[in-house]
Amino acid sequence: MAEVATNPSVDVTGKQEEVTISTVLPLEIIDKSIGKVVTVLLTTDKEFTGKLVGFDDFVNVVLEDVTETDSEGNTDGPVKIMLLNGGQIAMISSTED
Amino acid sequence: MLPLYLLNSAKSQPILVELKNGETLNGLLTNCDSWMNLTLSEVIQTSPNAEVFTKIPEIYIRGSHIKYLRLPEQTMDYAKEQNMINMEQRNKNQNRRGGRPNNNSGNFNRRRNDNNRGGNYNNRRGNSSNYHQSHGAGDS
Amino acid sequence: MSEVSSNSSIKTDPSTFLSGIIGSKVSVKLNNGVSYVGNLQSIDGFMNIVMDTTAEFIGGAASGTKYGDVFIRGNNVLYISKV
Amino acid sequence: MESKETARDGNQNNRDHKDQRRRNNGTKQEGPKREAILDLNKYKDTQIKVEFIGGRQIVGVLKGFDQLMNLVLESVEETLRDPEDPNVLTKDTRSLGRVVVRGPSLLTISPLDGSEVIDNPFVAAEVQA
Amino acid sequence: MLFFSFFKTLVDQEVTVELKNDMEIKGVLKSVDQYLNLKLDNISCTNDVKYPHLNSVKNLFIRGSTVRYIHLNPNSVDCTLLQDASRRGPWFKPPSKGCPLAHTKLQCIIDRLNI
Amino acid sequence: MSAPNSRSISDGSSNAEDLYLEAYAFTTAAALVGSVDRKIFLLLRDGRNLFGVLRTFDQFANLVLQDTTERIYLDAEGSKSLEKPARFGETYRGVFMVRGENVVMMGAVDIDHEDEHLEVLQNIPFEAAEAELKAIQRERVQAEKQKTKSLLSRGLINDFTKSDLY
Amino acid sequence: MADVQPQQKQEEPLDLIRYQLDETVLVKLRGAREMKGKLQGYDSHCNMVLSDATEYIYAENQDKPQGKSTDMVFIRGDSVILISPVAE
Repeated sequence: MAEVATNPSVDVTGKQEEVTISTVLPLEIIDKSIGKVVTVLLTTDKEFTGKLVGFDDFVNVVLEDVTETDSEGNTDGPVKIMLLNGGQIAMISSTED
Repeated sequence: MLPLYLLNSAKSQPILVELKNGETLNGLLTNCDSWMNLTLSEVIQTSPNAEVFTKIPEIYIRGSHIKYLRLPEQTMDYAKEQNMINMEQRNKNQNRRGGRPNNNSGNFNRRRNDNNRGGNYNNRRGNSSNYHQSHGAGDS
Repeated sequence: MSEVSSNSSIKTDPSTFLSGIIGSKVSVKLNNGVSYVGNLQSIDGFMNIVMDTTAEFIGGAASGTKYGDVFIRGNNVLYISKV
Repeated sequence: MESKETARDGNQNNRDHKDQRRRNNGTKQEGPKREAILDLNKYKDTQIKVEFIGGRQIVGVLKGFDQLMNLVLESVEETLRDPEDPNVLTKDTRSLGRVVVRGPSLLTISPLDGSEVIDNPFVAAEVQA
Repeated sequence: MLFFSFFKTLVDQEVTVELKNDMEIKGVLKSVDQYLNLKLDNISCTNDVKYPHLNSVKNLFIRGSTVRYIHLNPNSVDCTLLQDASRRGPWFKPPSKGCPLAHTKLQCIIDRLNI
Repeated sequence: MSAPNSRSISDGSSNAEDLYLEAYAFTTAAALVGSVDRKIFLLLRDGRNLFGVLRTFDQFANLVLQDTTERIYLDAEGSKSLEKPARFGETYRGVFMVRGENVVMMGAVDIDHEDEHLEVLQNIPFEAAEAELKAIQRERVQAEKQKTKSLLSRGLINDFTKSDLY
Repeated sequence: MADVQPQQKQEEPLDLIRYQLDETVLVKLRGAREMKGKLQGYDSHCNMVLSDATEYIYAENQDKPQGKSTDMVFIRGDSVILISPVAE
């Protein structure tokens, strides 16, 4: 499901061309973050921080030991393991690197 | 002349775009696609409460979050002329290829046949009304 | 799932997670912040959920409202977690 | 009644109509395109501003993208907003490091280079639609 | 698609549409499409007169997504038929974002009407 | 007891054209095509009232209006509600292309009666009307936010989104 | 959502509502509303038709909701939050 960078891939302009290593693929970055702690920021000013365990094509996300933070900053959790609906995800930031 | 064709003929014209959150963008339309995504150049972005103004060289806007566009007056006339020119073109090609006397009814029949193949709701209307669930309910 | 991944051992993608928690006690949090805790009976691609013996929790505290069986429409679901 | 009117106006602006046609290629009225209209390659390794539905706003260096307009940005700074009124941007920002941006939540993309806040340009000039 | 067929059988019946902003509009159902957009004839607003120009409007196109309820006349609904159709399933995915009418078909309607 | 079938197909007499339009009777396009080149009014989700000539549309009910006027209705001076219109302000807006999902309703305007309801109202400058409307809307958004919080504490969802002010 | 027959272990949620047809259900809706009535029809969007229904509208300040009855009502699916059978 995540393309390996060296395969020729269609870039946004629709032209088929050899993709140089420098253009990274977003889903591949998410795939590389599996097992790491990530922060998932929603479009509704909520945030979830936890270890990324898996995701699917719609980027629904499975997280472990998750703390939830809302816009005013108060937190909730931790929740052992959860499946977060991908519909409202704005960004996934991998804080560790 | 469909709205997106009209939008296409407004390229390089100054337009105003209001987004669903109330933000407005004034700029020259450089490109648009069939989802109404737009790229504008020489843009002035106005915040929803019209307090902050930002000058931006170019911007890409997602069509799904556009509320409306305001186009220059002459876009309508220009697009209609284009439409008429194309109609004349089509008629000329039609006659050169030994087209049917009344080209309108010609393609009209052809279309009706493919209509029936789709088993549309119309045929079913004859029998008693039913709230059938199956896929072939005529809604292609 | 991609074949190349350094830690494929602990990976659980959403569908594996869901099939693993069918029948167990779960908490479903809606977009507005209300949670429903009960036994998960079934779930589909829209995240529609059916649970039984369900209790409603608001701001972390039980609100006292209880339902036998409950169908929750998927578009309201923010997350579903195993209790 | 509509078509008569335009025929009469037609010859008045025939002149600019002709150069219109020269400028866009061919008389065939192409409909809206199917493929992407933004070449993100031109923004690679430059700083861009991204706005999201719901009002979040970030600035970062574009490192990667895909067909669905998911993006990869590095050294990302998010401009925080006033909790009371999410339309009002505060001055303070926070850094998020490397970020994957989800295409479906994306509202606008613009280059940071050449963007600047200005005074109300419409007060002087009459509002030109 | 079930309620699209259901509302087609209610054409020419009087209904009261309650919008999500609490406005109530009574009228005769003239047309419905697969998104459950409605077209009503000789409409009247049963509660507040928020938009005075509505009195000079005879037919109204209402977008399905702003509808909360549609109050129906019970004797115009065949409950057993509706229950059977609902029971039948199987659930078939809601129509994708694509247009129900092929582009060319719509274009030819509009060409013929010389818009 | 099936509902009376409203439209029986007269066999053979209706020509191909009627049969053709018949097949598309129940589409968004069919509901809109009748209003083309006619004066219509449009209510948008943000509460805007637009009056103009419908020129074209597509199957998503995206609409193009020409010679459009935007009109704001306000209650009597000083009143914060929008229930009993007493004043109105309008301005010329030209050509509008509105995305379908922002439309709440669209009506064919009866040209001879369209201004009757205005005779009773006081005409005020559009800019003043717009400023007053924006203030009323800001207040309403704050009140609804408060309502959302207090209903939420009882597990109820207040169905209010900031951009929906119709 | 009567007890699911053992052999169809993996029934979809939307199939399980089938058992509520012609039964009384409580529907919790956006806009601080609830509707109780007999389920006559539904589809995959949760559009529904209820008969002999009562709508309960909750206000900000009072605890007891205001009731409104309606003989036959179509409910649009996008307002639906939750559906639950009611032992009436």
